[in-house]
Amino acid sequence: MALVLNEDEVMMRDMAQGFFAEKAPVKALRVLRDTQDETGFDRALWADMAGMGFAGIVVPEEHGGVDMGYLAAGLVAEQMGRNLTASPFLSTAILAATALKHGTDEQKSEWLPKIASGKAVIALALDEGVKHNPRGTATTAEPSGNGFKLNGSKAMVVDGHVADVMIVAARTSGEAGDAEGISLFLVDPKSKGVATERTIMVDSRNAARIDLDDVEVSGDALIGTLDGGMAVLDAVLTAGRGIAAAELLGAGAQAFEDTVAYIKERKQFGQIIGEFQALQHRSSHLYSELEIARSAVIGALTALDEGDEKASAYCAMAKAKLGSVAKLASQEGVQMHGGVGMTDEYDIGLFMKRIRVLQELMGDAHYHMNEFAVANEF
Amino acid sequence: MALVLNEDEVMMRDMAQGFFAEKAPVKALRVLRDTQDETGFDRALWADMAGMGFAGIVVPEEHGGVDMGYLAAGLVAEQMGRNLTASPFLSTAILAATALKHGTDEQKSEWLPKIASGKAVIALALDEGVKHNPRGTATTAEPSGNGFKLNGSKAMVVDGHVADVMIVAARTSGEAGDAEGISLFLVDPKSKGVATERTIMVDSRNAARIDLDDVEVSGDALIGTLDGGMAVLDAVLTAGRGIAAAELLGAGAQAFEDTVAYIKERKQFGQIIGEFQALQHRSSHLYSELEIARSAVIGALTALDEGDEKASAYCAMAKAKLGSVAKLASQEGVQMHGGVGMTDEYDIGLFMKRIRVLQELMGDAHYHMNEFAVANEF
Amino acid sequence: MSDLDTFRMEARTWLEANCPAEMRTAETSDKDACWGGRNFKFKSEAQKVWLERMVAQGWTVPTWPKEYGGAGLSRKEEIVLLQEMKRINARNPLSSFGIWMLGPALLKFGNEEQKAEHLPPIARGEIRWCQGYSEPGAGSDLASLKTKAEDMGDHYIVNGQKVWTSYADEADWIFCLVRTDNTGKKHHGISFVLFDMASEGVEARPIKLISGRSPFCETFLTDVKVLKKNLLGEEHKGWSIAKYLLTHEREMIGGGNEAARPLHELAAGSLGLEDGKLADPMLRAKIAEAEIDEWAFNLTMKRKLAEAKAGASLGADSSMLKYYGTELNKRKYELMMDATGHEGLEWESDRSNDGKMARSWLRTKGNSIEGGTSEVQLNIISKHILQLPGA
Amino acid sequence: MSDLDTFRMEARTWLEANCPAEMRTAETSDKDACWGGRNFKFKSEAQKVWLERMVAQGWTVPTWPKEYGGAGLSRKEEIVLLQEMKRINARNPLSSFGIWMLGPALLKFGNEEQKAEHLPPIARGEIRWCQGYSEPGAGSDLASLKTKAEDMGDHYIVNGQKVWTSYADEADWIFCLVRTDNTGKKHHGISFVLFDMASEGVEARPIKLISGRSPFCETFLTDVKVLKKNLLGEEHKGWSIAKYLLTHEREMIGGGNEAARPLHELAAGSLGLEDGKLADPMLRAKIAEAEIDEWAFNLTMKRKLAEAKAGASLGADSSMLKYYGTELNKRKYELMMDATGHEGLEWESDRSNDGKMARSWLRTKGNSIEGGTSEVQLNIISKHILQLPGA
Repeated sequence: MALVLNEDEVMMRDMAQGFFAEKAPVKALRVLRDTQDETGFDRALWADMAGMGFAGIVVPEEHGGVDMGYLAAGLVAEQMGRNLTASPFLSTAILAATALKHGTDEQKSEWLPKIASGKAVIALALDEGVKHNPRGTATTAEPSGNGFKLNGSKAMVVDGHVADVMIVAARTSGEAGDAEGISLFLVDPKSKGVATERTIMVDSRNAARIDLDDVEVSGDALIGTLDGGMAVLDAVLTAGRGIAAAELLGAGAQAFEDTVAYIKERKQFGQIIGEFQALQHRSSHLYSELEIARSAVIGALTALDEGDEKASAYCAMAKAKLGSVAKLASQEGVQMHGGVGMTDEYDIGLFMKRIRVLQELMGDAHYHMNEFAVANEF
Repeated sequence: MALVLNEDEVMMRDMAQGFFAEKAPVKALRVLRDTQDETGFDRALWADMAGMGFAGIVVPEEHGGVDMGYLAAGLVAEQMGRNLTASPFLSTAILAATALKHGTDEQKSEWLPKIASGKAVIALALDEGVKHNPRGTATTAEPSGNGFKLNGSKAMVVDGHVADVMIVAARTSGEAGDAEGISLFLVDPKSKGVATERTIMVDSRNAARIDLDDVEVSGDALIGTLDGGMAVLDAVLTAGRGIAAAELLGAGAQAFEDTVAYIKERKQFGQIIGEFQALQHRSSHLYSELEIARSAVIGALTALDEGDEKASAYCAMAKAKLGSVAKLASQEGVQMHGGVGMTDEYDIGLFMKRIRVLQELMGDAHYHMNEFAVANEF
Repeated sequence: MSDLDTFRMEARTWLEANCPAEMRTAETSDKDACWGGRNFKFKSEAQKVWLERMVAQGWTVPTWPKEYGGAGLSRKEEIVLLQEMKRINARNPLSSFGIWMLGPALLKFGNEEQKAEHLPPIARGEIRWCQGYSEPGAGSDLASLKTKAEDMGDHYIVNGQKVWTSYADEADWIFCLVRTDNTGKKHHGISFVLFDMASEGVEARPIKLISGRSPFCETFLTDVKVLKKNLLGEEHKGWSIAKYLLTHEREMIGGGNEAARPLHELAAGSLGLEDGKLADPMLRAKIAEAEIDEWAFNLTMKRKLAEAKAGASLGADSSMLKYYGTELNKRKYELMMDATGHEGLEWESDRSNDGKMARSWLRTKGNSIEGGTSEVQLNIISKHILQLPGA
Repeated sequence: MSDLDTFRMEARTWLEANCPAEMRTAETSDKDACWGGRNFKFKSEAQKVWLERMVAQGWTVPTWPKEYGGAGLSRKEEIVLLQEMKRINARNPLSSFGIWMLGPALLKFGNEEQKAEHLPPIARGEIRWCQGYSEPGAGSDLASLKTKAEDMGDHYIVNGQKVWTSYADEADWIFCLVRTDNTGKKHHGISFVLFDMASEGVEARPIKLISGRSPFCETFLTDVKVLKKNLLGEEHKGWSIAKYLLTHEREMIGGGNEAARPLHELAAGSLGLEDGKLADPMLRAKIAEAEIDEWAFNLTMKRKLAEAKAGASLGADSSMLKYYGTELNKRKYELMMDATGHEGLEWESDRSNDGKMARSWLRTKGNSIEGGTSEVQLNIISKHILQLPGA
């Protein structure tokens, strides 16, 4: 496993670094928030990102993507984390693209080019309760005519209120709690019976609740096999967790660097507060945690690209580790900023908010620790 | 609930403080260890402790005790913790005395005066597996003639190899895992079929493994009701946990004070190491934890003396908290002592060893956290 | 029947007769509190009546002398009064930094004229006070404050900037630390002055926090005239008054923030149980740990209070309580956020009561900063309790 | 076939032919290691033969020049050799501080005469070395050492005391830091000298640790004569050599201590499972957390190694690895103790393999002290990586 970036990867990282710092820095998120932007991201930015190849980063070349793999995608996500950039990258370029790679030829031909070109925003409608729990899917899809009829409610659907199409997990057999019996469907949000409510979250980013009331879809809306949706979901969530971990790494590292810069400037008691050994040791501990966390992200995404059989476990472990470490970075960040860390004026609070949401998405640290134990039979 | 010591209690504490510092300081434990003393404690010391009223501290006056209650007993235990004093106080004066207060009039008349006068050492033979688990009792007691026949193995029986009599938990009905169906028996260690092996533990204190092979006891060896031993055990373990917490408080506080004294003297880099802010903050954090822990001990033992219905929960919570805090005190102690903290010459390592054993006895922090959750139905 | 029992019966009778029914319900939000002051608008007639009746009894400030608007009660009588108010669920008639903070300082350090001028309007809820301590460059290191008061004979001219001034935009008067001497050590040359917020040159602007709107303001002082009769205590020696008040504040913050409902109930309600156990076994472990710590911490609050009553001085242990209490509270809110998942992350919706969970969580992050950071408390413990060298 | 492949085949053939069967089994305890030296007693004929054959190949020190007893292999060839040895489970023929520590320093700082005198006996396992660094008053602050070497023309007279000298009671020679100049800053005036432990005035006494017997000694030096030809590097400038070796040591300690068996297997074996889950749900959570950290830490070791191979300097990150690795190892052993309960607490019995669990646990407490304490590593990170002021 190569744990050092190769030339292409270094180039991708540097390109992403320059791009987001210029086009979508933290203040861009502030503007979206303060203007109560209805889309929740900047469509022009998303078009630019597509132009850079970011939207099609895991889409095969035959479908118009650049197919650079998940480690490269992680380098992009890391820079988005550093800049708190709002975009449909996670929902569309990662989750939906990964799902649709498991679709029929027709589905691939229809949607993957639209993803790569930035022309479609696609949302994954999975979670229902307050916590991530794929096996807990209770939304039903009953046979109806040539297709299915969907009923249920989804929450925390990222980019759900602006999606051109949604991928909905629904139960075609079994009961909530079973891994088997879940199927994935492409659902047009404009279909009869779909009610979408944008939910404004603490991080000012996109999420929605979706109610499905006798929503009819045709038989060719099915992605993957009937009742076998969990296999596709596993692949989708593995990728999503790895990329979320990469974004957490970026957000955590930036929060840390902002904090170190702050304590090098701020004076109290006639001293630069960065001179206080207690803060030095806590900073050095956090530095160590972030270095360990970086290895987890690189290792997980490399395993994913290499088709390692443990990739799923590794991405989950990386998500767990980054959830904890980035949270610590934001907590130490606010505390070391002192009073100004509590003000909206400084960015550190925005990092705390985004990190909280990211660590919750697709399973928090506790969830993955538990899954780790289950997978290792203890 | 009075959380401040009254005059009698202050007197008891001061008396115990002077007594143990003079008669059984840490070096006394070293002597017992280095001479490989076969008893594992000093019988003359135990006689002196009885003379001071410590042996009969929870024994009713009518049976020769001073009946000062568990808070007072905790003050004695705290001083024993500070001095790492080896004695049968926990096994005999607390566990056995509490158990026998639930005995028949004959049992009380026979054993309580012997406890109070220091004439009998009594061991509780309860645990069987590697962890504390009263409900897991698998040793059996089958009806046999007018009495019972015991079979099974016990481990970590404190003072088991020098006991004049043992209190053995055995199953008279049900299965390992059931709370019901356990009964307590007085067993003479010299009985046929009892095999006793002293196990030398990391803290150089007494523990034994006891094998029971068709051991016959008469019907009047039963303490409490048949199958209802868990009620007595609950009372015994509640007291034991509260007192062990008090001993942990003493050991943790002494380890902390030794460490603070050390870092006030030791120089490195041309500075007293106690001047380093990182050590100061860790010390101050530990001070805070120890103050919180002290309240837990006083609160738990006061509840026990007042017959509060939550006394059992409180003693378990105190045991959990003290297990964690005293462990932290010993870990920080060794680290802050640096190299010499690793040597047998300094006392801090002895505190680490004793604290490890104490926190394991009668349930470690994890055990009690889990029990706390179960009791609160979550 | 003891005197205290007699007082209890009298209080009970009076409260039953005089506390309006509407004032016997729990406050539903911070907005229900009565803060008084020139510009305060009563939320209801009952709120106004309740304040007036309590003022007439001297019970907004029960232990203050009668001449200053109090009832001259003993501490024990005050406790009885509070118990009786709690018995009928009576609301606090008047929330006031004047009562909680300035009043005790005035009683201890003020001269007769100052007490007579300022205490009765505080007791009656007529004048609302705010506190001008922190400055942009002087947070934890409060004594390095720079707001300057120039001596002009019978008055000072004050220039500078204060920050974290709670409710400065709604208060009538401010008690404020200013520098009257620059030449000595930083703890010297600080003076404690009082002035009207309506004075020319005073401007207060609210600060937006990470948790949203806040009572905190930045306060700009430009050539503000402060009469010397409004100097509390001696000139240049205001630091001792400030310290007296800080200890007060620390005790308030350390213990104040108990969530009403046990964490495990919130979690069980949100996550559900599996085989009687919280569905998230990892969270379950941390909740058990936090609740045991909370129990022990609450016992410690009681123990330290009992020791103080028995004559021991709380001293630097107020720093220990402040440190531990605020850090524990932050931990608890993190666990609540874990337990409430997606729902707890909502920021603006009726469903989430306008993001109450998320905002409360963010707000707790300030607990370990305001009133002296955790780091400052640990320094104090190191120095005053452990007596470590150089601390 | 590449040269490396050719070398691999040659090495494989030679090892198959020359490594005795007995030397292809795992060592069962520290006592099985071959340390060499004047007084070493081989445990078996096979151990002796194996050493002699490897010495003849130059493979006890494969990358050293042939003239000093090595085989002049490249790093890549050395890796191949180690892989081939591992393939047949061959034991390390010679454990030696001379090879691991002094050798690299001699190669870098020694003059021709010194290299010729000392390197070959190290390579052949004839002379066993120990390290005289720490002193009772100079632990973390090593540079404050006081052992004094007085200049007597062609030799020094050394007086002082060393501590934590591993195997001083069994070693033949010592490499030792002494003070040759007292007048400047503490990092100056330190010299790096070599001398025979059989010299008059040298006395070594083993130290008993909290974990029991230990290889560590106190070493007393009384009027020990050290010839100037045994000064390594320049006089007064031994600190740079010491630092070079410390970085070496740090890397060894940081990564060295992996337990062979995953924690969760040990725990499952000891505690058993209930419904497929570890019977102690709290411990289960902590084990999952520690194992995830361990995975990420091991990846970090690999990553930093790969970066170093790619040309980046490890630099102060060796402090990060040492800090994190040792703290993690301590955490793991605490959890092992939790998992093994009463049994893990036994100190002297066959059942417990003479208290192996408890002694190993206690021994790990020294990991974060030896080779530079965790606090020192954090200082180094603060200064050299974060560049915090005053660090």
